[in-house]
Amino acid sequence: MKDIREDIAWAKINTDVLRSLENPRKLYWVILLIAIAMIGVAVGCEIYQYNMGMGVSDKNNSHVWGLYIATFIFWIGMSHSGTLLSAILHLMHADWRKPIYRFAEAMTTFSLMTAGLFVAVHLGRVWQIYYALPYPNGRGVWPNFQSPLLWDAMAIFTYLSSSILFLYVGMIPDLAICRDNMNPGWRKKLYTALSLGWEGTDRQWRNFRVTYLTIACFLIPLAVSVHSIVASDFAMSQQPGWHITSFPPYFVAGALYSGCAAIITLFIILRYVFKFEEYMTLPILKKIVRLTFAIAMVWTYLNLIEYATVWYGHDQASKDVLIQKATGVYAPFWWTMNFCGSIVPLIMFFRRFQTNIPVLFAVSLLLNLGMWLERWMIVAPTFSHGYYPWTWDSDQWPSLIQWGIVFGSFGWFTLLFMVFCKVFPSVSMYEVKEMVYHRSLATKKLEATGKLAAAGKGAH
Amino acid sequence: MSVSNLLENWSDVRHTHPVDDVPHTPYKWAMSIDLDACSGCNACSVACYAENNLAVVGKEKYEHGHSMHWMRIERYWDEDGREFPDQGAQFLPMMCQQCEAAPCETVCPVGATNHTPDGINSQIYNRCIGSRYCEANCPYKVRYFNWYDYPTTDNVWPAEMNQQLNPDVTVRGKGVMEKCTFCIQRVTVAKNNAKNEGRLVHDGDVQTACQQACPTSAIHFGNLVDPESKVYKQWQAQQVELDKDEQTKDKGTEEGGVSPEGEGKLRGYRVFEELRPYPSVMYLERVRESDI
Amino acid sequence: MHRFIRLSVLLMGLFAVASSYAADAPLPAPMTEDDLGPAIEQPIEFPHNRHAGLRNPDDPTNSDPLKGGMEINCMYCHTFARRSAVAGIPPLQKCIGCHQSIDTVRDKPRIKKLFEYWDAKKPVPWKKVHDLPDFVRFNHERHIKRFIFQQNRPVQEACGYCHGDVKTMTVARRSKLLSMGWCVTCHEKEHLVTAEGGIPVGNQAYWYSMHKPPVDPSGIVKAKGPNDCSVCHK
Amino acid sequence: MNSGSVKHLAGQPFDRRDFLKVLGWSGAAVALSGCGNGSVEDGRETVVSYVEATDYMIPSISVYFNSTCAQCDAGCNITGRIREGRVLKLEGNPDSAINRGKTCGLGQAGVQHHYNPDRVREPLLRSGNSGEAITWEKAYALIAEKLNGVKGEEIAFLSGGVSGHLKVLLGNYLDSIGSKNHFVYEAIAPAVVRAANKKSYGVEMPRFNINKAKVVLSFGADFLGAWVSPVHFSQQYAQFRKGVNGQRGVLIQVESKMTLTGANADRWLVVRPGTEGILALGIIHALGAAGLALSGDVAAAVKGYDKARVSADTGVSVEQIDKIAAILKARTPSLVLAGSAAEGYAHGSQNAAAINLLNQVLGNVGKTVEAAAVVPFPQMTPTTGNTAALKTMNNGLAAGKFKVLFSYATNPVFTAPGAMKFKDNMARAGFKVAFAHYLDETALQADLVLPLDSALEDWGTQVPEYMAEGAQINIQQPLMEKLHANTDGKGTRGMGDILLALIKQRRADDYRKYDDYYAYLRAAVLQNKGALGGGVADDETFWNETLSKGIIKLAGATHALSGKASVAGLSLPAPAAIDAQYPLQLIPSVNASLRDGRHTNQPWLQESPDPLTTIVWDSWVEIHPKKAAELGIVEGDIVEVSGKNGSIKAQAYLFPGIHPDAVSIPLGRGHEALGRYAQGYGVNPFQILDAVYDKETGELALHETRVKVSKIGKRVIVVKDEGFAGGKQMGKKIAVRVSSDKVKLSGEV
Amino acid sequence: MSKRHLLALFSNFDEAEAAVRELRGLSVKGFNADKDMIVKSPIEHPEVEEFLGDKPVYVQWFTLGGALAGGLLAFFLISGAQANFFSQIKGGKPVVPFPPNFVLTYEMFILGGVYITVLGFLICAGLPARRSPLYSAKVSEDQIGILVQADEAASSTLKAIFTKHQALEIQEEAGK
Repeated sequence: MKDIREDIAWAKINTDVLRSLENPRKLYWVILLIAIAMIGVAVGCEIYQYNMGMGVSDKNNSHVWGLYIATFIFWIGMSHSGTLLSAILHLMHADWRKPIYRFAEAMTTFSLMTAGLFVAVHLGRVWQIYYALPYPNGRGVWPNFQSPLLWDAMAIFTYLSSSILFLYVGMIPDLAICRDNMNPGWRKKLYTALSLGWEGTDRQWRNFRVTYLTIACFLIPLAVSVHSIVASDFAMSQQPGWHITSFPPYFVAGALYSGCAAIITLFIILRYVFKFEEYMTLPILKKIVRLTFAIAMVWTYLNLIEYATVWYGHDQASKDVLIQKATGVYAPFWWTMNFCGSIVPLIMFFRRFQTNIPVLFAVSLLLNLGMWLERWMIVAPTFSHGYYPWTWDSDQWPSLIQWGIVFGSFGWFTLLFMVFCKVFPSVSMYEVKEMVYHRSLATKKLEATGKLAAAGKGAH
Repeated sequence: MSVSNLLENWSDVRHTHPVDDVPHTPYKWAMSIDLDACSGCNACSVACYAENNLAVVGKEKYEHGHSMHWMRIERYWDEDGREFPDQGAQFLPMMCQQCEAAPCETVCPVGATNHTPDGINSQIYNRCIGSRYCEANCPYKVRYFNWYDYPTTDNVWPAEMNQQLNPDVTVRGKGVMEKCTFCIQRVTVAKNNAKNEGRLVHDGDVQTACQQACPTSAIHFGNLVDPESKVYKQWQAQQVELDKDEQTKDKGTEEGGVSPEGEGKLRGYRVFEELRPYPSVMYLERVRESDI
Repeated sequence: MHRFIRLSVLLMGLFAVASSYAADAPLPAPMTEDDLGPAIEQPIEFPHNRHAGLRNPDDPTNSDPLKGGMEINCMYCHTFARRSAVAGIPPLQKCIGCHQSIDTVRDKPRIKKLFEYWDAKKPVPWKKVHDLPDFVRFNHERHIKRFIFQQNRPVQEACGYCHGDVKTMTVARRSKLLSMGWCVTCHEKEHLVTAEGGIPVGNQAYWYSMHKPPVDPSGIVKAKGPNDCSVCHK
Repeated sequence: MNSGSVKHLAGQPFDRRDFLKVLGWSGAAVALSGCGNGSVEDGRETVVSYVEATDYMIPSISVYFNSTCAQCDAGCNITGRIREGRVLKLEGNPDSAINRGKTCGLGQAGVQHHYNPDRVREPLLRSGNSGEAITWEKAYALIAEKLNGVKGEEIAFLSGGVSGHLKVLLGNYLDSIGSKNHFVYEAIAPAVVRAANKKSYGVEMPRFNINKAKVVLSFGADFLGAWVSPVHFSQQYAQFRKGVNGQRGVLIQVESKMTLTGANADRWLVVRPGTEGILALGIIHALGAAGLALSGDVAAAVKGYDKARVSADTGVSVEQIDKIAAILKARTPSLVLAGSAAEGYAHGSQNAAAINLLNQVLGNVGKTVEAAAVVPFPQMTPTTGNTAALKTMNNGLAAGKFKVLFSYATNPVFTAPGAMKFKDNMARAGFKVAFAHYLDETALQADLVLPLDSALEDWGTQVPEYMAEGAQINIQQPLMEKLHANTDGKGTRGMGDILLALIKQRRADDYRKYDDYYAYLRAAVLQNKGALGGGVADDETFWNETLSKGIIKLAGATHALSGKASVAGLSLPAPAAIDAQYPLQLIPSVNASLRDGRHTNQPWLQESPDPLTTIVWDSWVEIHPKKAAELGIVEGDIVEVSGKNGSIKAQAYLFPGIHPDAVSIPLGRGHEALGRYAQGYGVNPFQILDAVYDKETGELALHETRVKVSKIGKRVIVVKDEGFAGGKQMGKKIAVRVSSDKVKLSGEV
Repeated sequence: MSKRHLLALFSNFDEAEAAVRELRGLSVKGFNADKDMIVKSPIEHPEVEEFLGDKPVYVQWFTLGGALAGGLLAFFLISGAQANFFSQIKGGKPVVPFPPNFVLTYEMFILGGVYITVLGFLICAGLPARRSPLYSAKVSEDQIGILVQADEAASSTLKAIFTKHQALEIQEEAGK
């Protein structure tokens, strides 16, 4: 079975994708409404927290971080799959990525935006957040460049703006298509402005290709650095359970993992909501699933390595944290995390489940749950079992305020994502055309060698 | 011009503290606490509340771990499972250890906590944005966060009680991290007075609130680079060196250490020395009579 | 091709220069008229120019008090400044002490008002002109000790660093920025390190900053002001 | 910042008495805006200024004045830090022989007593169930009216311990109204020990030189916590630990429930409750067996107390008794202390006598037990008292003997054993006047509540009961202007001023020359200038010096100690058999901060963790883990502790430092009144105490209540500082202990 | 002499290629294939460039410059800021510590690279561009467009070539 129908007409690609900007299924609106309701919850919680102080999130003096930081890492991690699909696979000429990379890249952007919110939500004095920005100011002081949090901010800013640029640059030809096909109205004006007068001239394409490739090249080390820096928030600290050298690769693997799982989820949703069955085909899904499975195994390996190094190391404090994870109050979550992260993906090993949409949907959600728990299990147990026994505290349980904001962040992400998909083509039209073109060309060559018949360079 | 500044002071900006050289001159504030004298009576802790405008958070918030005691008295029992603790309890006053290489300092995104030239880990409340990374990275967990707005909304200082507040210490609003400062407001006054008189601060010019209150005089505070100071003498006598992560005396005898067994074991130690924060507080081990 | 290389080199140079400038402690914008503090309505419009202003050059004996000032030392009235971190405001007694015996101006409305307060034994509710946030602790005593008593700078110059040219004002008005960056620009300058009598004391230079102070061949040590955050913020 | 009302200062001749007023800026409010950005706008805030100033009135510069801590009776001398007319902090006065510049947590919290928002601010007259604010004039008139026609013996004056000129004045007042009924009641006082000391040594409170002793054997004397003069003893303890020539003092603590002192002991010995005396005699027996020469009658008296029997009675092992005897014999001088754990039984006097006997046998009297200096003014020495006095008065009240009742500095409604039914009996008095700082439980029962100045705004003198070195009279002087001075005849007043006003109702002529208590005090001190060490100094100088020092140190003669061991009347009952219905002994424990509960409304003390359990803001029931396991109790279980006189419910805390047959509940909490920080926190174990009295002195036997403990099926989280690890170091090197033979203390600085 | 634009649309790359090749070989006065011919296509098509001849791309130089400038900016800004007067010791580390500065330099290296690359792209590709005089939405759909400008005299020749190569449609700029 082929990744995509090769005889699909280019004009049909245009109409199919452009249709997604106009009339999605009703489910789209349902999702949108739910998302807005979820944001409402989070906004309410945040307003309350802002007015009362961080205390309402029910952290305490030895346990100063909670779900906010865990969820922050989760969203940062989520963003990595976009880069994986759009940049890494682009460089590797895996053209099956073409129908799906656009939404993955959008996911990158929006999950980064969501993650950024958590930085703010988590601050005790969010109204002073500008203290952390490096700009010349009337106080004559700079932020502390030694702090991994600042690296974080820098990395996320770089990543977010680069991703947006990458997304945007890659979308310019498609925006031109939208411009050409839209009825006059605000959208047409928007597309006209955004497409920058793109006409697909040879000069534009030539520079476009180099630019696109260059940014892709930059994005890969950037993505790796972003999550290693997030890992540094922990690995650079001195706390048992955090100060682990394998954290950066472990975090990157976890990031790719949760991102891939999220791509499967969104793939399934988009495919249905926007009627993209023609482009988001099951063979492509299968490829993603296989990729996810591979990453799951990498993650499992790194996870076990982390346990093993702690277990065989001399650091009793770290070991105690590990034991506490497995046997203490966090044990249910820790075991669920391991189950979801390492056992559940085994389902994807079986071919018949690789294209089974309901199963994959469930699996992808479980994987995401596992990955979210992973982040929580990195953050919390160290606090309740750190170096200093006097301050050990097992009663720390996140308050509803924390849960509410975490919950709402999913709504925020969904809202951004769904609005994006409605406003911008979530399938890259020109690249699908390229894919169809090259595939059909290859097929023809194959046929030609078979039939020894000369053929032209392809029709549409 | 900053680049020339950078190049001119290159060797200065590349110093590693405290291991490269004498860490601070002419002041390095340090403490020593004799656990054998400490009776665990909590006077130091209350004195700290009085001196540093600490918020009383009340029962409910205390339950949630929001207490603000910069100095807490920890009580440890034997761990050998005896029926009765017949050699008593072990009390340990624990406050900010004013580490020379403080794990909290590097991680603050805004630089609200820095090392002062005289060796105190300063906390600048008005700079703090409340990321709480410092506390996350503190091995001693001695930093306290203002989870609520105690000065105003929580009615911690009702109308008359606020008159007790020490005007030399800023009242902290919500979202700010705070901790023991070695009573830096007192240190500053002593330093200013000394400067006005063209001299250095003498031992005894400045006492921390806890030291001043301590009924058993278990706490000593002073200038570690002043050979006349009690603290310096105590550190010397106990062979505890600021810039070591393992004291020579604790090594085996063949490496020049004092034998850990037998008479003459020195009592000085620092908590979590091996984590290399180079804490400025030396504790003296508690002694228990062997003949009874 | 070459123009692109040139362009790149140019850009790099630009960035390097820009960055090193930016990294310097930022100089606050030069004082403009708008940066002046607001004109403040005080209970009594105290004429600083009459008290501290320069004498009328045409009349060295100052026989006509309506012209020129009296060149009264700032610290004659603001006595707390040299003894305390807080300058405070002179007690009413101080004003009365002189004005009791100055009959010529006794009937002026401002002086009448002054005596009204005195008779009622009520302090004058002066308004703060140079207000700093509550978390900033500026130490008047140290600055005065250093610049006036150790380095023998003229009083009005030393006070004027922060308070501006008060002798030309009637009601004092803030004329300096008084932001942290503004304070820092001064602390960044290298000032003579002196103790009483102008002699450097030991390694006193280290009292102020982590940087080793440069010593010029004649042995004069100059060091920057304290750069320790906790000096002002506690 | 410093905005607010400004005190005008002009036109007053300055003397020391007015220094507070001159400090000015009284009540200047402080900004709470803290470290937020705040408003920094020129011309928004008013600068606080003086009308007139004196030399030392420099804004931001603190001044320090000496006074005396009134938080307990130990009489520590304090120095108050005063800035802009507000007292900010109390420190110890370094010149004091008692506390040598040190303070305890309780003393530190003195400012919170002063600034407490729940202080009574105006005289209150009962009208129905509420109080109506009246003027002082009216209040005085009312008292005069109520006393009119009432016979002297129908007036009772109940107070806490009083001393100094206030005692003199009070005596004179009672004299003027013809009453001899002055009852002194301190709920927690070493009354039995005082009596036993009087018998054994000839004085009630000798000096204990802990610092000179090489071994201290303490039978439940919590001298580091709440016993007699803890700050003084703590300093002695520190010296004792450093030792002479590096020989570190050894502390052995014998008690049934671990006190703070027990927690610091080299050996903490748990004994069956009430058998302290038996152990003391057992040790004497063992000493004799070890070769210490015992006088004949002593030997005879301890004859029956061989190790085996003593061990069986007390639960202390034979080896331990031997070891104690050996160390006591080897290291002299030693010091044996009888504390509250020993005295709290029906045979408390016997226990204390046996313990004192041990001191005598060891020859410590005259070495570590010395006669204390006495103030040469017997009329000023402290009057002490305990429950016996309260009992007498209570009986009188019950019999309807008293028509007018005054109550000052004591809170019997809260602290009297429930079995006394004091509250009900108090209602029988026709007119009840309470002099109070807070509306405490007793004040709530009064008909007239007269608000008192805090100790930081009142004048006074005080003579400590326990004299550290030489005799001293402590001066108490205001550290700032009255917080609640009210111009319209309300506001708070000093106790001395009130007494003076009252006495003027009777003896106007004698007291006309004293405008107020200050004048009285000044005159009284100056009158005895010579005796007080004034020498030839003129009055003004001497007075100012006295105030500036805050202490009048006197050479003071000492009573002679009678060092002879006497065993007359010494007989100890065998340990009581376990009561099947109430199998556990209730030990009400005295917390160093909260004591009898008068300080519970000071939030620093509420939030300052109990040193041993680290519990805050609540009461708890200490149970030994073994017993708890037997009863199926875990930490946080709400348990009902019930005895013959009622029951209370509190959270259980599993505590290894208690005898398995005992439970302990701290005193001081469980207020129904007193203020926002006290009300509704914890339970009051005074309520369920059995009315058992010491056979000799008639004082309440505090530890003689027997209870049973049962779960009620509710569980709470115990609010405490101790974390999840429960006081374990988990193998980490945090609080380290070393055996004394491993260290050489003489090498230390 | 005025020039006129012609846009020819092809449905097939082969035909378009043939047309281009012919145009390049053409030597007509008033038409220079290197300058006056623009090929528009709906997809990125590297082969087109081959037959359009060697046309260099300079975006990578922007990239290099941007990346280096970003890195330098970061390092100097950060080190300079750390070493200036308000240098504070933190955690016992040197005032100018290398590892964190390298991390930030790395990030700024990428940031500068990406930003300047995009800038370079816009400059090199001439974007934002004004719309060319002749445009067909078909070009963004599925057809190849060849836009030429030539003297009116040459236009008929060109038209003939387009027709020869089976142009689907030939648009002509409105005559003047």
